Amino acid sequence: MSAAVDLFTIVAVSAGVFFFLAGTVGLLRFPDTLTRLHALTKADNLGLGLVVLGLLPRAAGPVGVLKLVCVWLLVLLGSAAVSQLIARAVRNEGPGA
Amino acid sequence: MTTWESFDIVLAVLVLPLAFWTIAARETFVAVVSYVAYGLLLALVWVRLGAPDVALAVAAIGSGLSGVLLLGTAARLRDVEEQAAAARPSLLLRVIAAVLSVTVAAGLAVALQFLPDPAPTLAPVAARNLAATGVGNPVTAVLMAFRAMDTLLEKVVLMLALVGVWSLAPDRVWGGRQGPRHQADPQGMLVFLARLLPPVGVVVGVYLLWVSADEPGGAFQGSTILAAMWLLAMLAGLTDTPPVSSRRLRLALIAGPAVFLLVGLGGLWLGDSFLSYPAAWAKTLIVVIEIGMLLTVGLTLALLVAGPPERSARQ
Amino acid sequence: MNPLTVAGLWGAAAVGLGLYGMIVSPQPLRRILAFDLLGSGVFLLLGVVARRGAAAGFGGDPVGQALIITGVVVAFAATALTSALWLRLFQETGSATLPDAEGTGADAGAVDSR
Amino acid sequence: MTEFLLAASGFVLAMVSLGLIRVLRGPGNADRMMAAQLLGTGGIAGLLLLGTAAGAGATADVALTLALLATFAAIAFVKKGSSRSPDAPQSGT
Repeated sequence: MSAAVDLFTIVAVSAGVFFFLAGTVGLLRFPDTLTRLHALTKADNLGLGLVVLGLLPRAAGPVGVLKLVCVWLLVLLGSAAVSQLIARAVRNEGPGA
Repeated sequence: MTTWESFDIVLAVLVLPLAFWTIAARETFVAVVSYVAYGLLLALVWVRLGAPDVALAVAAIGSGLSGVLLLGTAARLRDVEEQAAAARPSLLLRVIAAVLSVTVAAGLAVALQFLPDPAPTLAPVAARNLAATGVGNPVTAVLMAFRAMDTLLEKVVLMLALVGVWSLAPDRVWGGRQGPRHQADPQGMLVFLARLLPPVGVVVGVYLLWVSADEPGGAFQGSTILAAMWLLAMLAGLTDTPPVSSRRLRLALIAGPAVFLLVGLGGLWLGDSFLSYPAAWAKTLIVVIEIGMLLTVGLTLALLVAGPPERSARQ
Repeated sequence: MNPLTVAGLWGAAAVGLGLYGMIVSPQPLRRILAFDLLGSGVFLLLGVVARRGAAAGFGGDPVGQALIITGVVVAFAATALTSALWLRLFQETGSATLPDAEGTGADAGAVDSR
Repeated sequence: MTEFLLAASGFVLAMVSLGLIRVLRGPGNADRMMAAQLLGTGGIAGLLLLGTAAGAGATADVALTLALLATFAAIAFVKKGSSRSPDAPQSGT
């Protein structure tokens, strides 16, 4: 049982870490502001989501699980809203905004 | 080298460049963003130092309120910053400053190697007297009971800082409202966020206060989150800053210290000395003081970020 | 190399960097940032001292940790007050240096006129 | 398992810190802000991994605080001290 849990954690966390890698590479390599913004959201949504998923079986009881899920949902909400706001600022005033 | 040691070194290697950019970057905006990022990583260092209460305080103040305050100031001071950048001190002065700074840093690093061993600590004393306070988190016990006087005076310092900020208002808007009035777009993203986030934030803020009795948390940490939520509603234009002449606002601002003082004076009357809590009531009194603090500190922190009054109350 | 050594060296470095920035930065906001950086270094050093005092089942000396929390809040209040002062000076004079600070470099003049 | 979680935490932190090169390079302030935003998310992930590795439950609360406040710097950035909401129509001052 515990070996299965370990495997699950390793797979999910590794996948999450991969998306952080992808997000950083995108942020550094993509040609303009809006495409970079796109790369950023992958790390926010999928990277953190998979890390949280991998940590869920190790959380301290139901409250721990609830906290982890809340962290992910809050980051989802925040990053979605902020991406919109940044994109709008870029459209209105150019990338120097 | 264990994994823990490598982790600590990685963390240090990641954070030092941010501290360096905060000082050395050419543009002020870069320096501010570096400092905000630095504050965020600092929270991880505090976790590694076994101080989750401090990590919470640093996370709440460093990544939330400081960011809003410093970025707002940076935007308003942009012209001045460019203008002042020309007045760079001479090479000689910079070399002298560098030598002085390196000497101080090296002196501190050396001094750390000669700290007394075993380290002096008040932890056993705190542990012995913890039961008398009724709370299980030693940091809360220190803040609210053993060194309650410090915490009371800190409230007064916060209030003095707010009075200082308010008194920077031009005469014609004295008693008016702080900061610009933000306009809300009911369909906008910011308004959406400002409607969804504060209810969650209020729950988390009160939760941090509540668990601080036995686990890491605290009234400061909770009130910082409440302050941030109020600021979010202001920035989104959902609510306006209250006029600083409002009597209700002023009463709320002194409520925290007033409750603290009353309990303290009650200790003089019923107990042994100022701020002594009767053992049977200790926990209840601590929670009452903390609730008063949550309200007052939250208001004070948000109003400190909002700045001095800028328009008359009617606007 | 335990976490204490790393954090201690780091705190010392932050104090040094902050001190340097406070002396040489001509821009007002940069001095505020340097001051905050210096403060964070001092808190870290205090955190190392508190951590060394771990005893009685606590992760550190709770008195030291409580001091740091108080310090963080007061440092924030100081930052807010200083920012407001600079902004007001800028509003009044259109510049962030005091009026008779011309020629000799902003610092020397500013100190004299206080 | 502890080693794996710690290594993952260190790797995520190193990655998102690498993204901070954008803070130096820009070109626009929006790009700089995005790098800080990525560091916020990565910092939360690193913190959760570190907390699980160390078995310290309180780190979840720190992560929760960070998640609540991570957006604030970016919001202050888009407002830039102006009274106009960033998503209000251009004329609506």
